Amino acid sequence: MTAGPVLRLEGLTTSISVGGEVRHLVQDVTLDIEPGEKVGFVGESGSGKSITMLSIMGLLPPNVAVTSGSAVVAGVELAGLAERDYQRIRGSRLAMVYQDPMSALNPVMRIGAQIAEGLRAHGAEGPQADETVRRVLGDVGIPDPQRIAKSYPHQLSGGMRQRVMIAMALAMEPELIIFDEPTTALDVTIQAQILTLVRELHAAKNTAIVWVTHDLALVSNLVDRIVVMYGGRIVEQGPVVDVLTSPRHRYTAALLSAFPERHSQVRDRLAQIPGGPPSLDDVQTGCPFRTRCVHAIESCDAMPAVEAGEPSHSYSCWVPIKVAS
Amino acid sequence: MTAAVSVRELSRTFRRGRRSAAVQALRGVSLSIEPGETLGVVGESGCGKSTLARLIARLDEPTTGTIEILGDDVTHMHGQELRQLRRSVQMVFQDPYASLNPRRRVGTAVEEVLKVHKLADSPAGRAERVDELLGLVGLDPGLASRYPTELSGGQRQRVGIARALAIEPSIVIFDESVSSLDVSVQAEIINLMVALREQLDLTYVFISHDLGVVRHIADRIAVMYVGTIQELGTWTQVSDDPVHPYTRALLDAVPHMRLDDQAGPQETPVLGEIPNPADPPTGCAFHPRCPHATALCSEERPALRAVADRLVACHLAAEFVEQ
Amino acid sequence: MSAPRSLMRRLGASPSAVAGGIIVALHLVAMFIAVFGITPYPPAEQHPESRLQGPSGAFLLGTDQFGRDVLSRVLDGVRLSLQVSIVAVAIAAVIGSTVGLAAGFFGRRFDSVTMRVADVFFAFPAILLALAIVTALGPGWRNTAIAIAVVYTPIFARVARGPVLSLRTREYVEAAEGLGFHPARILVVHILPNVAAAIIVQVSLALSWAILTESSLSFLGLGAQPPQASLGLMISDSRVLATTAWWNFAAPAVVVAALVIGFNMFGDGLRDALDPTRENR
Amino acid sequence: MAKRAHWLTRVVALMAALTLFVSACGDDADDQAADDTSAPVEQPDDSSDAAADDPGDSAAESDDAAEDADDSGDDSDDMEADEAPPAPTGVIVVGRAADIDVLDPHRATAFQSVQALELVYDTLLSLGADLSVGPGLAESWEFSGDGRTLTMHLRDGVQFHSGDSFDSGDAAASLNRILDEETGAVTRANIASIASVDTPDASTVVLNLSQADAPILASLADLNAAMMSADAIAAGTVDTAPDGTGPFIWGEWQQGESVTLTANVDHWRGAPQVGGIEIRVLPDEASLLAAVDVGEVNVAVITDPLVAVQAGGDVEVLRTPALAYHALMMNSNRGPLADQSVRHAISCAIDRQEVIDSAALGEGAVTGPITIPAYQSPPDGLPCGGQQDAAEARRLLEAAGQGAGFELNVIVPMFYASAVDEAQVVQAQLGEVGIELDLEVLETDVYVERWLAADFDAAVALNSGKIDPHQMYVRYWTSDGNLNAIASYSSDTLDELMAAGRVETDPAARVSIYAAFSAALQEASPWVWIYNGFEYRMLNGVENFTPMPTGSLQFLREASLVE
Repeated sequence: MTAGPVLRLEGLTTSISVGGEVRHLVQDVTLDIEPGEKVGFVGESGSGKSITMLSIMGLLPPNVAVTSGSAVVAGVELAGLAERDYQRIRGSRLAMVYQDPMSALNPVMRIGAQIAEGLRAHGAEGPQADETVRRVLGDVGIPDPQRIAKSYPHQLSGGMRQRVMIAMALAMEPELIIFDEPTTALDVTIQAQILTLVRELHAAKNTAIVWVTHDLALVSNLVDRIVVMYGGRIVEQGPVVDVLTSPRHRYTAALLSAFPERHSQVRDRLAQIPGGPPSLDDVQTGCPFRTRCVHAIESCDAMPAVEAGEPSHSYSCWVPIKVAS
Repeated sequence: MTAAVSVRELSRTFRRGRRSAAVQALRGVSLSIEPGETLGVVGESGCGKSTLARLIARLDEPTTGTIEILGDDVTHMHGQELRQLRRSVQMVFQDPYASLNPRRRVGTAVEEVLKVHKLADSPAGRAERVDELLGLVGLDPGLASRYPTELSGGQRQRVGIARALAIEPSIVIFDESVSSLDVSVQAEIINLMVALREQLDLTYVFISHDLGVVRHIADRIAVMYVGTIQELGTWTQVSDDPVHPYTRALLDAVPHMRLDDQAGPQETPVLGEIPNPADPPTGCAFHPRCPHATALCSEERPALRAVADRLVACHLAAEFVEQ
Repeated sequence: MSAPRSLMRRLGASPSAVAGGIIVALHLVAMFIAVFGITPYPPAEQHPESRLQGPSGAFLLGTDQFGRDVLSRVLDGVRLSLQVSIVAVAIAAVIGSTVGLAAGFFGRRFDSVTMRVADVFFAFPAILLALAIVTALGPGWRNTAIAIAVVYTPIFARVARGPVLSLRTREYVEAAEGLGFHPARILVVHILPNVAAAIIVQVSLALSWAILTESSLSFLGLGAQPPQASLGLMISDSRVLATTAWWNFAAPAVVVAALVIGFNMFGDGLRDALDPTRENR
Repeated sequence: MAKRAHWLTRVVALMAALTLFVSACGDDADDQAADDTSAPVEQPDDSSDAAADDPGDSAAESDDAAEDADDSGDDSDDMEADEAPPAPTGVIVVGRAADIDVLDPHRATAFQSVQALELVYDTLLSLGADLSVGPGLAESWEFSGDGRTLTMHLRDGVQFHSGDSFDSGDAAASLNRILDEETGAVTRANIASIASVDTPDASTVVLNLSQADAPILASLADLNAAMMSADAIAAGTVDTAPDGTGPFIWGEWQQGESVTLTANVDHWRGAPQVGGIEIRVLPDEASLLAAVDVGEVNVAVITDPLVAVQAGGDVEVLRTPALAYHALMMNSNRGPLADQSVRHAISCAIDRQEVIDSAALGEGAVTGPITIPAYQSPPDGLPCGGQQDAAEARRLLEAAGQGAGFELNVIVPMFYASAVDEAQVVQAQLGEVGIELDLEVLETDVYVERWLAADFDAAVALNSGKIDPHQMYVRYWTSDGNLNAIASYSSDTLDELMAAGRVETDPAARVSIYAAFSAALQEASPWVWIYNGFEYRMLNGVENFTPMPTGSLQFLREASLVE
């Protein structure tokens, strides 16, 4: 395994071109993920969290492209990588688990064959590949790996399919697995099972994990570090408890207060964030949250610098929440 | 006092094809909702909560059982009678993108309701009422000339609510109406629902898979599992002091915000899969996944019985209360 | 929604739609010339002294064996063809779409019965079916129109029914039902506009087939009756003269081909332009 | 004008109709399809007996005939092997656009059947190229003084193709078969004056007539009075295996494709100049012309003048004025047409030459009622001298109180090419004097049905001619004629002249009787006679062939192939 971070993003900017005009979907994202680290990417629709992941995977839609910055996975610069080489990285170094396993799996191919196909593409031999298939299916808690390997995707439940996806990701023993909202389509009891599974797998294999979600509560029980995105930028990141208990960015704070309290005995009005999320047509300079921020000042028209708070807790805000030290 | 909604032994079976097994979406559900009350219905996929909503809204007809709305039996209403019933019961759908006709301006969509039900005498009166309704749900009346695609998800859901309210119903059913919204927008809509309920003296049926959200708005909560009610009680009873093992499993599965370094792994999640409603387990539907299940649980379906001031369908309910 | 304008823009972007549109427009002009009776000569007027003359200043497209002006007859033939086709397609579109909408919307037995009936119609080649009907009803332009209408009605039923099936389960249709709207209103106001594009495209394509069918029937002597100037009849009548008086044959043949191709190209262009997957948002 | 694809229409309509199981349609289509084999047909008036004309019957019979065709073919081979050292060789290919329908000469009405069977059968008397009656199987004949006994002396040594010799018994059997109502023979009415047939010896036949009947000679020269063997009649093989005494021996009939005949080298007139004849069926006359052009067909029977005028190259075109005439039949029982001046007016309003020029591209001649060369009605005997005189027409209409004009329903048949064109020209011409024609173009069976029921104001028609004026018109213009209801006109003058012509055996006297008849008919103008066209025979590689006004191909017996 290479020394240094498994993923290093520096000033990553991904843009869409609409009728000749270029709009940034993700802007100036800078971040390191160390081996074995678990990072949660949190944000609402349009925050850029999914685009960031697709930029890393090299799976952007046709009119979307990384326009500046760099992404380095396990020491390999991904910018400008030929598609052949990218395919080698994907799977072996980098894997992704999608939100909808049904559309990520080939409906007419048996589960075992689909997992083995990935293995063979990366050089595994027949019997060895079959053995690996059985092992990883067992690893993800599938009760009867032999039988499931012979099944088709539609014969499995949503939870089982997501387990299969995770098994596929694990099969090549990558250094980083990206989970893109993998439980959104699942029921809560099944979501809890998957969460527990991922937690156990991490404990056993120490693979670095990026978990993309809009659910702060969910991710808080899994990750070490939380990255909050808004309007295509990272607005705050830091250790999970720090960020959740003493957020510094006004957006993080607003988001937290909008969550319905799960255990309070009184039911107050939920806190709201005025306005709506930024759209592509909005001006893309300055703090993206300033239009909805009740604390916005003139300076917010310029993008604030990244302030480092306590070790490894950083944020970009002109009017951060003061922390009573 | 007449119940706003009263359903008895409601069942609904769907038959997809001649050969495939019938899906028992709802299996003998009885409950009643008092005027002004909000009943939350929570459960996972296949539990029948949406079927229940559609039956109460009479968008669907039950296979067996009866539905009474404000004391009238509406179980098998049709045609004009049914359209008249819509004056009392309205439904707000899950997907604000899909529940508005993309080709009609939102103002027109709301006005159409007034026109069809002759709720204003003149075009001017209607326009005025449309502005009023949009204002009621917190929308700028200027948005009336927009098309749904030009609005955000939250704005669209507000239009959906305005349209349902245009008819001045006494009962509104929300079927997963905030599920597809972002957290911050979800909060706005929930706040709006609560405000409207007070302002217009409405009765709500609030369907969601998210116990956290249901808990925030419902007076009473019904927990459903594979077509049946497992537990029905006040919001504090169900969400803070559950009796049924399924309710407890459901609560445990809902992620809690971790606010200290210790939180670590939560309780072991409930094992197993949600049963296929085309082939539900015998006895108590939850018994294959229940850590406390006895032989009785697999043989006899427990009735919904009063235990500790709420209704629970569990053979072992009394024992759990004693503990 | 600037639908009409953006539709025009998209149509303009398609060469086939533009070409088809121009061809169709030219024929519409021809039709109006005939409708208003401003053809160079009355179409049935015989000039015995000018029999079988080639194209000249007096008779731009020459004359036939009765000394009738071929140009005037072609113009009147276009009028008749379009008249029959438009009437037929209008009947087929209105009845077919209504049936299709209703079948898709109300489903169940009505749907299966109507679709089985449509299947039976589809089992026969269109031209054979039209022939059989005209043979039963007797010749003449009205019966031709009826026959063509009968043949194309099931196609419109199909075209209309397809989208309705998916629209019916759309939430906003269910929402409209939940708001207590009358089914007729839901069909007309909420479903029809979404089906309209498909129907409009079908109208254009059906017109091209209808023209072909009308010409074929009159070619076989079952369509319009002499001395009416029907394109198919003109082609049929002039076949034996093709070598000696080619203009008699060429003029109506070229016009029929142009009409059919024109409507087809325009229909294709329209289909592309109306295709929602090509919309930007 | 057009050669419409009737056959295609019918076949396609039949398929569609049958598959639809529409029973009413199915019946129609059946008739049409069967009828297809007999097009172009003679006018229905040619058959005095409607049953003989029933297309359904003919089709059924022809099926049987096809199966048996082989047998007779074998027989003829045997015969040929017997003798005749200088056996002629080569086959003349005759092409036409329709197949034969029936094989029984007594019941054959369709041109193509008549013309094929004429080569196989002989008649007691025969027609020359000028339609004069001459000897046939009867070498000589004479009428008794009162004209009521006709004695015929038969030729000796004549043999049927099957080998039986021909004698008076065969002649009597043949005539009796025609007279037997059961047979449904076409010419029964024409020889109905025969009360009995005596055969004093093997070579003498005596016909005892119920009344003097001069035209019976012409009838006996017609194929429909063909001599067949008494044995064949008794055996009932007449419908299936033609066995005549004619110059050619029946070979094989491949339905829809061809009929092959081989030369009868023992024929009493002498052996034919060729080894045989193949009558081939081609889809339409345009292809027929093309086939003659390339020499694939030697003799083509063309009816459509529009096709005929396109002939060129090596093709020799023989034009014979046809006996058949184009007319606008009027229904004198209806409305304004009941008035003779109105009928005159219509006749005057029509420019006959223009009809010929437009509808037939000039291929025809203006004619009065009688088209038989020896009795030809002069065209200037027609109202207004056969010329268009619109002013006179208007005057006549004014005088008849019809100055404002009126409308006429005209039925137009589809089965001959120029009908629709003729109708259109007439429509335009009558339109100029205020008479509006409402044209109804009808499929053959519908047209015939309407025509037989006289359900029309006027009908565009092509009527076949006959070799004798009496035969030609007795059914129409005598008050007890079986088609008089359709003709819708009769008068004592016409009745008397018709009767006189019948009993008069002196040819010159007959000519003047029929000239008077023709004049009377033109005066009454119940129909508008317009023109008679041509019979076309397109030749390539054939010489010594003589065409006839009847369209007969009988002189193929003298024709030879060009070396």
